Amino acid sequence: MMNHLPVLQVIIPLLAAPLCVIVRNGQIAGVIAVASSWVSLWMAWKIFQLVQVAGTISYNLGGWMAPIGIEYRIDTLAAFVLILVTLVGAVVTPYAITSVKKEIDESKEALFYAAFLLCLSGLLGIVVTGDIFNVFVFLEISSLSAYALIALGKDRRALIAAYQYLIMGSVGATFIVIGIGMLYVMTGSLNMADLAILLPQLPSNRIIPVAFAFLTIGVCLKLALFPLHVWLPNAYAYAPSAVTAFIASTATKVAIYMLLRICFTIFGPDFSFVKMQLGAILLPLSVIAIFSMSLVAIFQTNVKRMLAYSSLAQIGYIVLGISLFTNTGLTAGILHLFNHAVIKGSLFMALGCVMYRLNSVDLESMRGLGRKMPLTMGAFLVGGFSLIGVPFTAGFISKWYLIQGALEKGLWPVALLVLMTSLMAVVYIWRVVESVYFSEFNGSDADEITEAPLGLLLPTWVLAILCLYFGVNGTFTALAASSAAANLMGAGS
Amino acid sequence: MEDNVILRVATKILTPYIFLFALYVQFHGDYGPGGGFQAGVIFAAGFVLYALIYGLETARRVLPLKFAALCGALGVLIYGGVGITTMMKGGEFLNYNYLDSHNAEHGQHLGILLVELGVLTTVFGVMVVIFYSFAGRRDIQS
Amino acid sequence: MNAMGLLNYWFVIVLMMIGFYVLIAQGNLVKKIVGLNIFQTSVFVFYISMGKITGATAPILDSDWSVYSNPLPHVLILTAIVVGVATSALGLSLTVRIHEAYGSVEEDEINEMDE
Amino acid sequence: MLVITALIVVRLENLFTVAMVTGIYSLLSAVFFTLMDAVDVAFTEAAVGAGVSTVLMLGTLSLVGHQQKKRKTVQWFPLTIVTITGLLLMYGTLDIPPFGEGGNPIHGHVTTVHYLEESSHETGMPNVVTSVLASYRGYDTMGETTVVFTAMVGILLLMSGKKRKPSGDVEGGPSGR
Repeated sequence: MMNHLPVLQVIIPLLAAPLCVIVRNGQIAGVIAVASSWVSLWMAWKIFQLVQVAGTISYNLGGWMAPIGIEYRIDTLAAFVLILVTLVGAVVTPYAITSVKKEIDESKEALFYAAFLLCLSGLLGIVVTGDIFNVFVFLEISSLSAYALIALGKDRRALIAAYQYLIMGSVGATFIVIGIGMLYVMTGSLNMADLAILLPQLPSNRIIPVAFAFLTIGVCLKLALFPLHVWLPNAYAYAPSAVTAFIASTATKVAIYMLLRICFTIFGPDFSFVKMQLGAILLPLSVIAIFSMSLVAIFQTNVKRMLAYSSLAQIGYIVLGISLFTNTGLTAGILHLFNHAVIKGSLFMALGCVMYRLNSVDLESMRGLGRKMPLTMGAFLVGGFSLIGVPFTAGFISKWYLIQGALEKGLWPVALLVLMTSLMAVVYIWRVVESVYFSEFNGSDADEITEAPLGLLLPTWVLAILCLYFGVNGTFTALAASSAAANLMGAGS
Repeated sequence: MEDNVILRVATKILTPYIFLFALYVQFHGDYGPGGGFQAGVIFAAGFVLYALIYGLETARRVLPLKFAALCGALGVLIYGGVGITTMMKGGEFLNYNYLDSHNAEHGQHLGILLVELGVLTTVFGVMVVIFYSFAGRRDIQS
Repeated sequence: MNAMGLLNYWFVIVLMMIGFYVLIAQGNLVKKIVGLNIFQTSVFVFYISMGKITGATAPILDSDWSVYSNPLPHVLILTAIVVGVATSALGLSLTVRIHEAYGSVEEDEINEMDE
Repeated sequence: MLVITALIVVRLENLFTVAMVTGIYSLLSAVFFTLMDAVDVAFTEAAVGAGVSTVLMLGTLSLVGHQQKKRKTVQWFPLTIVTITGLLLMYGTLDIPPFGEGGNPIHGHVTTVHYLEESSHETGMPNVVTSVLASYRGYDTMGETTVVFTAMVGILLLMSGKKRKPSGDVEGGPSGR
């Protein structure tokens, strides 16, 4: 069974989804969802260990050899992202059981879990596959389920947000298809490893750079890099809590993973960064993203929206790390990809607890909540500190690497900017802290507001503790990230 | 439309042929154009025609929404089930060669047949669900 | 032949861009989906064009023929068509829900309502 | 022909007509696919693009109304983006392998050769498209089936159940679900 792990990783949540539809009972579907996401996490861990020992694993679907059939290919980076996605999935599904009861019609619970599992398996499918068209198929599985999940938010603006996301996402996907088509017409291959061999052999031409442009733009739409980010804040702000927590910490991260795959594995670092000067484009964009989005976040009154803008800034950090195009920068990017997912997951889950009790996450209505829901807000505080990058939290480590990477390249203004925007993060997190801890509760139903139920608190704290754990003991993540980075950098040479 | 005798009779005559054609498309896919997806769409089209002429309520009695949704889920399970079976028999996921231990080509045939059946089931179920959802929405709105 | 072939691709690109324009410029939510359909269909045409070999026949093996057009783009596009229709179905159902919630499917009117 | 139909779609404001013209557009592209030897694709496009999509579109329009609001005819910002994208694509196609020639890289790659030469005895099917679809790239097709299933789950989530009215009135029709 062990040699089937790569495919089981995707197939188990994928087949659990129709099971959820068939049982039609919300409770049983919830159990199925939790079970399959935990099994996925376990498998991701096994795969990670296997990759550490045996190097890149390859699995031929249908038994057809690589360029003829579809291949699954897992290297260190893929295994690392697998752990991330399944970890968040495994924490969010139990959380969803409690949170969904409040936010979603009972008759739709089973369908909700089905969509959730489909989203999970779609994301996992993107990560493990070594076939570029297969990426598109699984991208659509995860996106379609994400659109539906976002539209389930209580606010009617959730519908608009989902629609916008659908349009932008489909444009992105179609751009990716155009890019794939151009690669295919020049080489005749869809297999990433095969493409990586064939592309450098081609005589210099005008079509491959265009293909590169389309693929990158398409992926950047998905990962919401400035200025292609307009769909993200509303989608995060109005989606149901469990969905925000899951999508915010995984969907954009998997898109970044796709960017890495395209730039490093398919085109090779020499082409992407030396010939196309991708770094020179991404660097200013990410710097603008970090600065402007942090600024916008400061002025938000809806905390979910605030964190959504902060996510955009954080995506900026990750892309900044990648655009530095050094081992340290890339390590920082991958590390922050992981850490930010954990951080944002815990923050959004804490907000979900607030939502559960208050039905609102406005700064105004959260006044004095620190005394009413100490544990929830404690988790929020841990996540917030980590987001700022306070020492001994996960955020500190990745920012440390990032600054190091920038200094290595002699880009001290960039390093300074990272420090400065961290101060901006202090400002917006402080606004929440001020409202929560330093003002009086002013709701009319003051007595009814109590601590969130254990079913929500426990998963939230799991991620919050991980924020601290990876901050104190960062060897696991840092080693994985740096070996993944070294792997990518070495891929082309 | 429900009172028009000509339409009703014509539908009654046509529907079986549409289903038959769908089956032809399904099984002839090995030799000519066609396959599970197209067959599923045609199947669903035949059913939608029936529903249009005989009314949504009648159609729902013949094929409840729940059942259509079940079809949609079942097809994916059939597809995945074939994959799991090949895995149990010692091959890779979806390696049909292992379906028939003596003759790989037969295995391929069987596998493709089953897989196309899965596609047919899902597509049929999904199309009917979509039709019900859109058509049923009007009752809710008015 | 080359000029003709290039012209073929350029027509496809014009089509794509018409669809793309409808998709991003129109304010009507239904029409955006129409634009998406046209955009995607044109991409399909692009794929199919590159699989064609002049004088070849459809890739259904037969003893009378020896040259077949490339089957792989066909397979990819079959998948993409299905994905496309799934996307537009979901988009349209979202549109219906938006209409129920706002009473309009015009983007600017909806944005005004939420201000 | 395709270009003309597409342009009509842009100009028209009655959405019913737009839906029908889009159907025609799909049919025309199906004809084009047949000319390009892609019979399977043509079949699907005719069934899906012209059939399912049009019906879906009409179903939606009957729910949301069919008259588009009049507005400014040309919007410059999107037009600029579209023009740039289009020019980029055209620039790319300058080096595209010539149309219709058998010596192009995609026809010579090992995958295509394998599909055309080996599939008849590996899978025993004359229709190469079917054997590639269901066997060589069967996993993609499974993904495709899942996409359709996902759309169903999404539509059921969105469209089943009672209409949510702003006033809090939850009474729906007799056949709410």
